[in-house]
Amino acid sequence: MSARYGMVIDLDRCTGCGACMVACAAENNVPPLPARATDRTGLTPMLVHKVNNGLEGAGRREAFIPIACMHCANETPCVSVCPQQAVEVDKATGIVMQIPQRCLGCRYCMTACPYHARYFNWWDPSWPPGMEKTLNPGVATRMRGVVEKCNLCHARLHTAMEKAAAEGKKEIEMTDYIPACVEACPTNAIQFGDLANPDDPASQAAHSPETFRLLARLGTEPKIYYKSRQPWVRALAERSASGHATEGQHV
Amino acid sequence: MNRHVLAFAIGLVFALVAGWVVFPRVLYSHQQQPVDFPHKTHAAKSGNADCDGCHPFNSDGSFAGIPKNDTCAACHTDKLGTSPAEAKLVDDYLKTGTTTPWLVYSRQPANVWFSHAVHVKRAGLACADCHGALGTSDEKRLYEQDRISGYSRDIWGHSISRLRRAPHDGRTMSDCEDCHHKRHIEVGCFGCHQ
Amino acid sequence: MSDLAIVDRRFIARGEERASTLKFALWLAPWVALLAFGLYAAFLCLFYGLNQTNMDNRFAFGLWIFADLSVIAMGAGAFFTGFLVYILKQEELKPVLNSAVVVGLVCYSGAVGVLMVDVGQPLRAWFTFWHPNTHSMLTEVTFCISCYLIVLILEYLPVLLRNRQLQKVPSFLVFEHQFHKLVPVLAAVGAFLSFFHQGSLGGLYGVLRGRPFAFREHFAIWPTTFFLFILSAIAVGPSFLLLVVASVEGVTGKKLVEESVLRKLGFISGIMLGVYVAAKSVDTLVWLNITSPSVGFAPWEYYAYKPFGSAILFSEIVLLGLLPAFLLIFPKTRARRGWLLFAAVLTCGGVLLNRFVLTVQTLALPTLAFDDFLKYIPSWQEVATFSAVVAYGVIVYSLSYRYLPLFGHSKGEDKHVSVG
Amino acid sequence: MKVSRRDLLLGTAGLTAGIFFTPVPWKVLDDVSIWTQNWAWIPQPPRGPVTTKLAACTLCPSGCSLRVRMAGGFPVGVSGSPAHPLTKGALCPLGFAAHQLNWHPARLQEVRHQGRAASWEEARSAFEKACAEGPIAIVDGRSGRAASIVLQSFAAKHKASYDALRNAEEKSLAPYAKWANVSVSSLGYDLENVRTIVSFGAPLLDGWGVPGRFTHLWAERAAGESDPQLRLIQIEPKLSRTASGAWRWIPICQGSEELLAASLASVLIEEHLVPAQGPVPPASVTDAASQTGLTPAAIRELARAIVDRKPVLCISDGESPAIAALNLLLGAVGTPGGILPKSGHPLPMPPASANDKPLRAVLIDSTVPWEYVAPEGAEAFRFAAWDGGGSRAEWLLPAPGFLEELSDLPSPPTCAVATYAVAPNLLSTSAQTKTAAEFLLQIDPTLPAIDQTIRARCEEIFRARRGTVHAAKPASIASFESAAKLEQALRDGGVWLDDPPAHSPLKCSLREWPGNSGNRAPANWATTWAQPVLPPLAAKLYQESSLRETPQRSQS
Repeated sequence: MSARYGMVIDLDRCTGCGACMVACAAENNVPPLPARATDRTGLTPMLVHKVNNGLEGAGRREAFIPIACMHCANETPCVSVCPQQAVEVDKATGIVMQIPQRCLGCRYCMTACPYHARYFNWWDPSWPPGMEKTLNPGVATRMRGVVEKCNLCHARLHTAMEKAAAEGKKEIEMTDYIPACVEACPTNAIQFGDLANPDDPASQAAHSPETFRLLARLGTEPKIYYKSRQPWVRALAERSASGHATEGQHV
Repeated sequence: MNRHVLAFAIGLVFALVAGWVVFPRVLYSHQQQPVDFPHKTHAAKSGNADCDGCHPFNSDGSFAGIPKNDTCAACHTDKLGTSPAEAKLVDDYLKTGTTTPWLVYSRQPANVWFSHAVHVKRAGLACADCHGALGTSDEKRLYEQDRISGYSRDIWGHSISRLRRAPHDGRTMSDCEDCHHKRHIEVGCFGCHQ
Repeated sequence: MSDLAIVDRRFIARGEERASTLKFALWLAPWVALLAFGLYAAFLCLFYGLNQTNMDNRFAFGLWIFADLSVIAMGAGAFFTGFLVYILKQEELKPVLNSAVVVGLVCYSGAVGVLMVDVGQPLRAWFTFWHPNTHSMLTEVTFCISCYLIVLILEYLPVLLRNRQLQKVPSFLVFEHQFHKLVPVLAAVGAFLSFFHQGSLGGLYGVLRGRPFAFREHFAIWPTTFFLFILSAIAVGPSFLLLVVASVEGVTGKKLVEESVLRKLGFISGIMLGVYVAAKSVDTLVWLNITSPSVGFAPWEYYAYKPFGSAILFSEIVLLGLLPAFLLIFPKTRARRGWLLFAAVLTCGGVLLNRFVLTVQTLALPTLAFDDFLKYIPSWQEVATFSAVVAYGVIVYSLSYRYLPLFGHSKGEDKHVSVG
Repeated sequence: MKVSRRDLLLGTAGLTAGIFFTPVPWKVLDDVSIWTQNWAWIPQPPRGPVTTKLAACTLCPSGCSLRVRMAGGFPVGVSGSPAHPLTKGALCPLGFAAHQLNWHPARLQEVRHQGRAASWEEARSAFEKACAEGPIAIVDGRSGRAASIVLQSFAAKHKASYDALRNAEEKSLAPYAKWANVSVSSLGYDLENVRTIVSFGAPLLDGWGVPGRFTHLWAERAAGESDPQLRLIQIEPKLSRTASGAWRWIPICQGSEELLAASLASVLIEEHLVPAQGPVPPASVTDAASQTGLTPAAIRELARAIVDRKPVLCISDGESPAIAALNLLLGAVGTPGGILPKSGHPLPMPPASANDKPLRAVLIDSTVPWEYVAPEGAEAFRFAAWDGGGSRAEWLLPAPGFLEELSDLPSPPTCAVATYAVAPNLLSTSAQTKTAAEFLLQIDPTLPAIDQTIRARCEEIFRARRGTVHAAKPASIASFESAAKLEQALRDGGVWLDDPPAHSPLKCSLREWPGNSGNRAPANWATTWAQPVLPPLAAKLYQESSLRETPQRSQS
């Protein structure tokens, strides 16, 4: 069994509600950080970027681009740089995984990632008294000084694997393994599946012509695909040299 | 000159003794189980010799681990014998309804995902393959805890040098890796980490 | 105070006149204070975590990495001088060899120290040796630097043992004497190791295919920056050594080495700088016209953000590269001490700028179309921690100068001039 | 023999050399790194089996169905239940972290009087005193619940006035209720059959109505299409996320919505785009143009676009008679794809009785404390699980938190089909907390108890023999042999949905075109919050992303 899990995100369907971010944080025991935390020191394994077409007045439009780890399949930038094998591409699933317990916090992988999808624990995690009772079993909390990122809710994969094993199956049911953000999206903008399986709807969607990937020309073969019918969104995401960089998007 | 060698040698020997003999004794703290539990006797008296009589799998495939009080209460509604251990169990825990604070010899840290279902049901390992004779002996084992790492001594194994170990002595990451390697099973980091 | 002065005197080599104890103490005091302050800042970072710094997820590397890269480049004088003296038999450089070793030791140990504060989990740093990822430039750096640090300590040992008091121990004397035979070997090993980690420090950025501003074409397994860093380090090492010696002469008001030695250093620096500038220019042209456009990044975008305009590229290559190279190679300018020092300063500036561009500008530049150009100003904790390294350097060098025969005894017993 | 300095030196050398041939340095090195991986001060999740339970969210009137993962008796994860006929498994961002709310630092732990700790007895005697002196009002932040019946009957018995708070969505339905003389809660929008929606600033894609209901429609029929089946025309000064997702965005000047509505109406009439009926709007296109900032041509063009695809429905943000009148003109009232009365509404509620005498005291039962501001001079008894710190209250009375209260959920606002569900209390409440209903029941035990009301309502539904219960799989009422079975199904997380309404037309009589009602709806929680009591994770993520304007952000 050698799956290649990936996503197809329909940007036209994204209303930027942020449900995916909250669901992701809750699933992965991301702590609420001190008030000093900003959009540059926070922990947002799933982060929705707000972008616009650069026009003013009635012609102006905004769109939202959810960005998690792209799980690059080729020359994965973060894997080759890690000095102590805290990052690796899982052979069985294609998931790019970050092991906080191995990480020494040198942050080299963060400089290597063109999508800024990796986050450093600048603070020790802490919760208001009693709230630690609500932590999700199956996901270990991280300590300060290590890097973390989206790992496609592998805790849910573990649960699915255990279920399969208990039922004497070798393969998991895809219905048992749905990442939190996919489950949370109120417009079903995110399709998740095994891109290596031609019968998987997500795989078919991913390989259809209207999808694209961020910074595809870097050749890292991301496994998160996007689609949009709006040319300006495509232009943005594909980073045509004209680059409608949005000012004031880190207000 | 000899005198110098002697001085050096004394230091050396001192270090070796301290390191090999004293250190392991200092490193681990010793605790008694809240209640002495003779596995062998229970297996005999209760009539179910197989482990899953008291350590079953949950419906969702997860492993129940150490039984809850109600499992004990099934037989020990009241004292059956005269052993002080049983008296303690019944009076202090079963009657008061406080969960017995068993010490788990093979407890792995939170960042480890170990699925009994995968190892027992799919790979078909026997309990004793990892837990040894635990279930078939009445030995009252001490629970030894590493003062620095907080792990049970069973994780590192009882030989401080980890040389010449019993087959199921030690449950460190490299032990898992060795076993997987022997069986040609390839799991990445996330095979066992969470 | 007075008996302290007596002790102090005891350690100073016979026949060496050094500043009075009080004067020396006054000189050290501010540096010690700075060191203490820096250590306090470092403690804050270790105890409370890196939230004490102004680094963030986007600026994951900051002042410290820039400092490390620069400091290690400056320290390159140690291995290169050793290499020149023992492998290429450039005997006339022997007088500066010991201070080259001290400078190297200071730079490398300082860099490693800062690195230990910079990583989030220093207590796990040894995993790199236990589970090394052989594909990572950082692994290469870690291995080489730690090995070379040991080499430097070994090279420093004989210098240390020639202290007046320590020499009283006969076995030490014997040891030091035997040790001499080893020195050329050490020099060779040091040179070898240094080539690699200087290079892999450059590789660190050259391999980042996610950062087209830093990514470079590869030769064999290494990006061009690997070789450029070796060249630039070799070029700047002697210049920095030259500046150190000159400033020591300035502070102590003594003539420590022949002017010719300094000129020699300058000349070597100039030649290497020339080679480096040439290579760097070719590399830049290839990168601007082929490497970067091929992944969809138009080079002009990199320089669209003030103050990081194309001026930075110009000054890196021409103002702080070509110009000092000329000044150092051209005999007339090299002969004039003023020009010599000026050129050395420019050389150091050029390499510093190069390291700055690679570490800081790389991270500031956007990669995604909807990123913006980022700003980062180090926190006082970062600055203080870094300044601690400077203070530490000054202190170690001052002590070594005072109590050890860095430049050989003024009554030139050359045969005893110690090793590098 | 005396030990010389050199002996010690060599001894130490031997010691140091020797120690490296023992486990000490290596084991310690290893253990110390393991220690950094399991720092005692970093909490770790509970161990033990995880069970999944169905429940319902009581944080807002939408009453979304939840799938709650429980471990060790506590909720460790929340997600939407796909069985819910309206939300189809959608939740708002807050829902996904709501299970953390009970441990929110702002959680009310004890009775507080004038900011100081007090006892329930004191609160009770104070309230009884106030009742005796009168007049008092009872404010219900969530009308239509079984608890509301308790509040209402208490009000009725003690000559108090009962006042139901309405959110922006309900307010937008108020004019039709007034004109047709029915209760607001009996009206809803038939969004499923609309083909053109003209939204006057209503945040349709930003937490409006029931999560998932409109967003699903929009995603399936509109998102990204150049010529969508469902045309969404957003008329709003600023580019909101709804405007971004709209088919067309018409930016107009702040507060000129109703004038634009009137001018649109006049264009529709004079261009015979609609059958002329009802009062004639006074507005002229030219002065509308001057005030809205649109050109007259643009307004005429907009009017034609509106009626291009019918049925068309206008939705206002809060109460706006002028926009309601435009809907009347467009024939969007009482017709499919318009405003419909819920058929066979099973939950008769006596109408709210407001009085304008100065109040002695007011009892507020509201989950969002900062929403309602008690009138000056009235002693406020505010029930809340969290202290939003928002508005004044003499008495802060700790109410049960998330999943801690047995409650029931009448049809959510804007829903055109009646629904009914029960929110079970998965968590036991602490001794300190009390609901307003429990408080009043202690004062007057003759009031109808909560579970009695729930049972009565289930029986009513069972008797009506209409609709379907949506659980794991839908089951029609007919398939239940007893009301008790039905109640059990609902208590286990099922949701009853009435059959689609038999379109009984809504008789609205309107004499003249309504003037400009100044009242603006309160903007939603995300854009203006006094002191939000959000799940820490939600608050965190809005702080750590550019997704929403938070107080800190809007300043910077």
